[in-house]
Amino acid sequence: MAGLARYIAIRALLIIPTILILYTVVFIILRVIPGNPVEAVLGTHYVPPEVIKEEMHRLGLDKPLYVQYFDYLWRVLHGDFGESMVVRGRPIAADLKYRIPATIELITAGFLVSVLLGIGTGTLAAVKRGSRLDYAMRIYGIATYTLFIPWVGTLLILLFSVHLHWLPAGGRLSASVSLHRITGIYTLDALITGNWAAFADALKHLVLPAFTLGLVLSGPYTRLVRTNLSDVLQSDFIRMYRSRGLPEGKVLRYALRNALIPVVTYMGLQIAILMGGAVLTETTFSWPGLGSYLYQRISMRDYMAIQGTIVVFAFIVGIVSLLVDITYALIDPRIRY
Amino acid sequence: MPAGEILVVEGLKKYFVKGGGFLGGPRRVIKAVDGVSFTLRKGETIGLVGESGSGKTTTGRLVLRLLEPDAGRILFEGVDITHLPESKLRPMRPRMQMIYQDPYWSLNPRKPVGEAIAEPLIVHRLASRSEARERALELLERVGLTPPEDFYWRIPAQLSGGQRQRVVIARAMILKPELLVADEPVSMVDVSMRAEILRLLKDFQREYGLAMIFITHDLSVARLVADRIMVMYLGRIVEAGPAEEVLRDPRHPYTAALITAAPSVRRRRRRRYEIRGEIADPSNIPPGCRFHPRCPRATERCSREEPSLAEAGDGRLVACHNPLPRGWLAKWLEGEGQAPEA
Amino acid sequence: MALLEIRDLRVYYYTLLGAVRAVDGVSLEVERGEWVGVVGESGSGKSTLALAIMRLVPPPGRIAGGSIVFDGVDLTRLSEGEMRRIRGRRIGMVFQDPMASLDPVRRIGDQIGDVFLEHGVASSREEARRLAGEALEMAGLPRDWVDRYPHQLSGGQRQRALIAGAVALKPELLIADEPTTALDVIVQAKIMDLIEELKRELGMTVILITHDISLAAERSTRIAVMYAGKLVEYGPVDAVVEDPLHPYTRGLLESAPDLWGEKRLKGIPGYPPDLRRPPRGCRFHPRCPVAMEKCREEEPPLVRVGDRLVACHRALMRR
Amino acid sequence: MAGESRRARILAGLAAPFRGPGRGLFTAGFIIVMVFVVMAIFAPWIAPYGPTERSVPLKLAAEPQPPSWGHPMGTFQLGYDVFSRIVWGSRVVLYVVALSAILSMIIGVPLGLVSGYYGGALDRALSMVMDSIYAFPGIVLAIAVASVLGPSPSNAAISLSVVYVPTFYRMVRGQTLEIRESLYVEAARALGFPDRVTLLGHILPNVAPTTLVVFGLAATDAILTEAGLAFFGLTVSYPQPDWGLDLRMAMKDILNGVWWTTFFPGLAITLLALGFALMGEGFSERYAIRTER
Amino acid sequence: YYYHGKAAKTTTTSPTATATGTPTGATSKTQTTSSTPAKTSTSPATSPAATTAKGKGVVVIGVTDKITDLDPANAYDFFTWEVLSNVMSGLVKYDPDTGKIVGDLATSWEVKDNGKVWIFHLRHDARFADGTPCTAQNVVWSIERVMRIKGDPSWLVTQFVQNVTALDKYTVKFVLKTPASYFLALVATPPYFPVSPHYPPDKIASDATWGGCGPYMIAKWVRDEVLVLKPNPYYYGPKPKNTEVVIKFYSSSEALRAALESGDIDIAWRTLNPDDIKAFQHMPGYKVIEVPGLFIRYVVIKVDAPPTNNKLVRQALAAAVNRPEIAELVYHGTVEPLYSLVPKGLWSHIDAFKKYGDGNIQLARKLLQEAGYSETHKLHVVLWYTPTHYGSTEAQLAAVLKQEWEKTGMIEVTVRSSEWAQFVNQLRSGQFMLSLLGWYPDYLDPDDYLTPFLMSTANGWTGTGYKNATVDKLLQEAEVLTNQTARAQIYVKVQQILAEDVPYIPLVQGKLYLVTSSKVVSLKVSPLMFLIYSSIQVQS
Ligand SMILES: Nc1ncnc2c1ncn2[C@@H]1O[C@H](COP(=O)(O)OP(=O)(O)OP(=O)(O)O)[C@@H](O)[C@H]1O
Ligand SMILES: Nc1ncnc2c1ncn2[C@@H]1O[C@H](COP(=O)(O)OP(=O)(O)OP(=O)(O)O)[C@@H](O)[C@H]1O
Ligand SMILES: [Mg+2]
Ligand SMILES: [Mg+2]
Repeated sequence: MAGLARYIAIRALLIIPTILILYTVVFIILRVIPGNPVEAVLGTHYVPPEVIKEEMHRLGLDKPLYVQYFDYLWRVLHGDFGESMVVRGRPIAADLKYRIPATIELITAGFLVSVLLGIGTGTLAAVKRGSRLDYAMRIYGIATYTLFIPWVGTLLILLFSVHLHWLPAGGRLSASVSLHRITGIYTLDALITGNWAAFADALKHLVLPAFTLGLVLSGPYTRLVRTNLSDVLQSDFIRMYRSRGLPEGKVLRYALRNALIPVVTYMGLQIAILMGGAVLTETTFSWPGLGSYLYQRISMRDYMAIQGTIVVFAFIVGIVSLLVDITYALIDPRIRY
Repeated sequence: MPAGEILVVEGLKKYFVKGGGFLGGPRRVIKAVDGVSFTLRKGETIGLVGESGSGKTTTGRLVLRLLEPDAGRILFEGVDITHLPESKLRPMRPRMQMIYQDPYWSLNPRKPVGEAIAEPLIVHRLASRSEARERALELLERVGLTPPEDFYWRIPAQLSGGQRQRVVIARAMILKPELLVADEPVSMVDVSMRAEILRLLKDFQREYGLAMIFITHDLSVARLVADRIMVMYLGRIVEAGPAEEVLRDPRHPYTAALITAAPSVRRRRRRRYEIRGEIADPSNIPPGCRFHPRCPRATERCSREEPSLAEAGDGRLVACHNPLPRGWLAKWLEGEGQAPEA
Repeated sequence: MALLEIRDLRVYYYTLLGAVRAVDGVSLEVERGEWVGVVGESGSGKSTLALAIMRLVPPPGRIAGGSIVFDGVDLTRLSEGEMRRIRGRRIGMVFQDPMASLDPVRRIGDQIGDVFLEHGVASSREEARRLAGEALEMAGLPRDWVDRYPHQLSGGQRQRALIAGAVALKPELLIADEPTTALDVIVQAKIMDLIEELKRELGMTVILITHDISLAAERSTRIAVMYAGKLVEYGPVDAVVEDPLHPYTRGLLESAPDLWGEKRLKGIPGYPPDLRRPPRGCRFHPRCPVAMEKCREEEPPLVRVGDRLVACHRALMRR
Repeated sequence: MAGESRRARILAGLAAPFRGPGRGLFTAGFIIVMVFVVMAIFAPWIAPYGPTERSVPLKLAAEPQPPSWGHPMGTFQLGYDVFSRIVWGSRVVLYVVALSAILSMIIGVPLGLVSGYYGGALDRALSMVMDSIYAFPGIVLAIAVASVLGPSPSNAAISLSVVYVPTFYRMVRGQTLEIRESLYVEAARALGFPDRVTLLGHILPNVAPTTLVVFGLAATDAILTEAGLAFFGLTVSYPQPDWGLDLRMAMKDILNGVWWTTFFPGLAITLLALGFALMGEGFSERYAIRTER
Repeated sequence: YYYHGKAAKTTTTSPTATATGTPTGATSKTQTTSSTPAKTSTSPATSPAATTAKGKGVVVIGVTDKITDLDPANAYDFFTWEVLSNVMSGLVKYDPDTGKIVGDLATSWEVKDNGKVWIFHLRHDARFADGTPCTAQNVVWSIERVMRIKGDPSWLVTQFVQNVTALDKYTVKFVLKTPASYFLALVATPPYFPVSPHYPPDKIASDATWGGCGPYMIAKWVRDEVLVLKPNPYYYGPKPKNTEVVIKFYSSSEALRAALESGDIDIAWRTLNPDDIKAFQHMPGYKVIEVPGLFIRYVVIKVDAPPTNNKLVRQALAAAVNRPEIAELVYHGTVEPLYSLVPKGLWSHIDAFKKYGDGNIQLARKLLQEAGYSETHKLHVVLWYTPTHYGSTEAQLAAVLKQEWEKTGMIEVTVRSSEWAQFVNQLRSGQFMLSLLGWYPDYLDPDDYLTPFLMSTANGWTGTGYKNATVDKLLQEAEVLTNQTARAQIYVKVQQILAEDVPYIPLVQGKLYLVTSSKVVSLKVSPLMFLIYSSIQVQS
């Protein structure tokens, strides 16, 4: 177990360079952006130039780039993401704190949907390998991946919100519903407080975005499970199980257990795609998460907000890949750490 | 260096380090080759025999400088090539060639086999493109892939295992090398095909005056081609000598075990010289004599002191504190008495 | 009555490019207590034959005809459920590659334990594990290795664990498909000893599949030689080895290097046929040194010659 | 003789994806992609209206008009013909995607080859950077870069290349590492071949099919990312036609039950992406190449 | 002397904003508020809004706007000002019924020194939400705080006010830098509002909820999610007609619309899509209320670089524009054509651009020919817009303009866009030949629609490069005049010059729309287009 602890510690350390690199890339990109954030905020209102200058000074934007680079880094290390340039005096950390749970709720739900759909379809395909069903599932695996999220989203809204009136077209919670915010993950908060009305409402809001995201991202799982499982089903040890008279159901269970190990690795890669998909999903469904926040702030040139969000994204990527590694190490006895 | 010696190897070592570092898990040092010395004369074939993991392939690759040795010396034609930089080594490479165990993966899967055979001539500017093609066609015919035009443009996937191995041989031979390391060239070839491959190798050897290190785990194959046999165990040579003598009169208990364990149609249900267990993990070599935990003749000394490869008369070398007495095997196989105790 | 009686068995793989006739009209009987060695080149259909007996031929393969009568019951007619009760309990099987034949993510004990639970011998996991420990011991491994994972074992040890699982319920028939090809000679000899010992102790019948005729010859009572999906010769080991009737058997014997045999090696020229389009007549005729006109035209039947079966026009003429 | 065979081999190589396993998928994808390519090339002849031409009387232009004989896919608000804009829009999409895929291939493949073959500090640094970028949501990165450069098709292509260079790099590097350890590369060394010959003659040809598969994957992905960029208005400025942008502009229509203004542009995006995906899939099946996605 | 009436003299009559159920397109000038039933209303039973259960007297308003900063020292956007106007009181305010500036905290005021000194007399019963009395000291402290913090809107104070002092507990005195005829309009803006003494004296408190002494206090504030207002128990004025105002924030107009349809909100305020507004007009159970707008849209033309430095070219562009078509195609009639920079309804407005007509291709072609262009030698122009800042219709506005100009057959238009931040930057540095902009006034006076655009020392931000000494002089004159009629004359003259020189092409004047469920029976909007929360009454 000490081995595992060491392994986790080292993996955790390895997140740092990843975050640093991304931060650097983003920093460079942002600083070559033409456009002055201060002017952008003031917009068409008349503002004397010295006010702009003063504001730039206050925000530290007149310092040399490398100073800004390290200044910000230093502050982030202390949990301070700086102040918004658009909303003066507003700490970015507060915005992030509000939005992170929304994104986490969405991507977790999307993730679950994609994994369940993927494992289901992939298993079907592998078990019925070569059949028409297998072919259909293969097409499913390819085609879902090529769906454009806003398109799927609008079609679902058209069907379930506009025509059937079953589900809301956007947002996270109805105004009529009150919910005590604890974690910010509404379904969870509702459960914690035993607020069933809010739970149902939050879930209703979650269904379409999560399904959209999950459907689109389930394809790779389908394909992965299909190939892995049919490999495993052809492997010698499966024959060994069969030769000992084990029923097919049990054999399939053991096979899945082997086939899903590589799928776990993929989950780590998936996080990037999941978050990318979340940006589009959030926009389509007016979901107040990090993705839509980032997009908004990019157009406002709110450097601090963009930097902060990217660092958080990088953290999420890092933490998820760490979790995946740990899961992997735990479920595969062959891994030595 | 005495005339006629093409290769002299002294105290060769190669340790692989696995793991350690950042995420690698526990650090393990695999002593794949752990002090190997031998000489090879021109036109001679040495059979290098041993169990899986004993370091045969590693030795072969070291000798051709496809791996960097950690210790020891390699003299090729009197030239010390142990630390020769690759640029200096490259012109010498055509003179020493290697044939691999797996004929599929030693051929570029996308290159037509004829091109693969011709390529060395072209790269080393030993022939023009068209001359090289001519030579390649000749060699294809020579190794029995007829009609050669038919085979020239095939890719390896379109050939059977035996045919591929012929291509590999042809490619090595087009450069007329002086030294050949053949790493289990027939172990992945179907039984019925083996004779043909071995015959080809021997023919080329005779023709070019090749010296050859023939690596195999199968003593009965070694017997067919080798003038001398060296038995390797866990990175060391434990016994060496003229082929027939080593096989008929093994002095090291390990050699005896190998010989008596080989199945034979001629001698069915023969007696077996039994040893314990399986070969150790090369990252965890036992102290003293590395064979002692499995040895029926081991004494207390064996667990302390590593025996060195010493002369045992008649050009025989044995690394054992208690070698088996001379000429015991024949009698023992006839069922006379117990295996001699230490 | 023979323990196993195979009649005119045909197993085809129905691929997109045509049916591969991997086993094409094989008849063979195995008496109780025998040790039958099945030899042949790669691709001659040995494994397919073994899998057919277990009714485990993978798709697109199918048993296309013939019967497999085991202890008076035609296995080809059993339901899947009935067949399952025979697998592992009355017929055990050991596979070629011990590295791949164990589930890498489950403990050895659990994998062996399955067989006890499945056939109702053990009623709890604990009991199954205890019995698995005993099985391991029987195969020469420590009892407490039930907790180990396959990757913690060496090749020979894994093969022992596999054998332990295969014989755990003391089956009447053990089919071993090249159990030692991946192992070194010394370990190979020990595994063979183990199978022999178990055979004696449990009164099993053994079918050993190998491409190494020396290995087959060593302990078998009878040898079956396969070529291109056909049984070409079958008979007592001494007779077959000393006086092979079929030219292919002779070729195999002469191309096997033998530490104690001649220091000369012969091969069999040519390559085995494509089993989708086997040659007309005798399948061996393109490679046969003594082929006659008739061999090109007419497929030789498998004929009993003394205590042997052989499928060769030339051999029949000789008698 | 040899020359002829070589030509035959090249032809056979080109025809290879249409034969053997995966040919059905490949051919289907190929047809889909070709349909769009033809559409882009012959847009002026195929599209009944110009991309910004009011195709209905003024009084109908204020509202999207449902599909009809004259307008098989209906019209957008302002009276633009949906079908025509899809036809014209294919030009932008294909231009951006082709340019970005080629750019990222040109940069990613050589870097991956050299990095994987020589290893060392450069390799470690480069992999670290590439892996970090790869682990980051592509569309977010593309949005960031594209909004720096401003909306234009070429800029969108550059932004997409930033995202896909790591994809090519990683795949090629991984393959190179694997092939470098393979016996036939050692064999090349044993034969005394210089690095150049090994790299270009032995490693590159074996990496090439993978590169093509990655190309298919990256193109698929790039189409979707391009649509995403267009969706956020980062490829062209409206009223220039681009599918993603049209979809975005029409999203407000759905609440009024107007489906055709979003449905058809979205369908075009998905179909074209599907075309490339099928080609990639067919190709990878043909050459038995496994991919991460 | 210090009468309410005095105020009337120095300030404006403004377009009166009222709530009416309006038939499509028709601007109603009715002064009546509220209770006019929507023309299309139906029984509440079919309204989805009726299905949600809320507390009695609770009003839920949905917006896509954001509250940037609850601190008036830094807030500088429409919606935040609206909220601040409802939770705080200023010295004066606009009367929603008459549109005139009337006293609020101040009961009366005097102007001295030719408009350089202003003295306000405060009422004695004003209190903050926690019961603390609101005195002259609070007023002075708050305004000085704004001047000290130098937040975004602080120039509205610092540009004009020399100093501010409390003469006694209930008297405040301003000394201005120069006389400003429209000072009362300035005093009605949030930077002049007294804030609770809890605010930090020299720091912005973006999420502060202490508020001021207006009709409401902030009960709950979750950024980007919800703002809940409860009546200020100490408010001196009439009690609000509701017991609670909940403001919900939506990220898109689609979501806002959906929220109204599902009954999540009672009122959808800024900003629904024109399509949605149109849809609601036909939907039973909803009322669409039109608010005449102060918001104007126009094209900025760069006059100091070719080809648009040619007046003929500019006039041609102005002539080709078809405003009714734009209003219909792009905005579905939710805006009105605008023929001047001064919006219709504000005093001194004239339809200066009417002389070019609408979509006057003939004239445009003639002017272009005069300028030397032809069908073969086309005028190439680039039109810039910004895609999100003015809503998603902006791209369509650009598209329609392109169409209209190209209709002349002698113009080729390239449309380009860039994100707001960059747009503003490029705009200021004069990089755009033609660009689309909008303007919302800081204070309600024609001056705020002309000086920032035409005064050469003040119009740098538009990048037009327009400079006309006559205009500069006229505008300066008007600023210090206190006689409205005299000022109006000057502004008319300026508008005529504007139409002649065409540095801008006015396009449309925004109307704002409120869509409410039929449960909402009355509401009022102030002349600044702020929704007056206390006027909203709902039926349960
Ligand atoms: N490149 C390498 N990196 C790490 N370990 C290696 C490497 N090559 C060989 N080894 C290890 O060195 C030991 C000797 O390997 P080698 O291949 O030389 O044995 P061998 O005698 O050829 O065995 P075989 O009969 O299986 O081919 C083995 O334990 C092997 O795992
Ligand atoms: N799943 C399959 N699909 C198609 N053909 C198959 C399949 N499995 C085996 N075959 C073919 O059937 C023939 C017999 O195969 P089988 O594995 O039984 O031979 P074998 O004698 O066991 O060979 P080896 O010594 O290589 O194990 C071969 O030609 C093989 O190519
Ligand atoms: Mg080896
Ligand atoms: Mg087999």
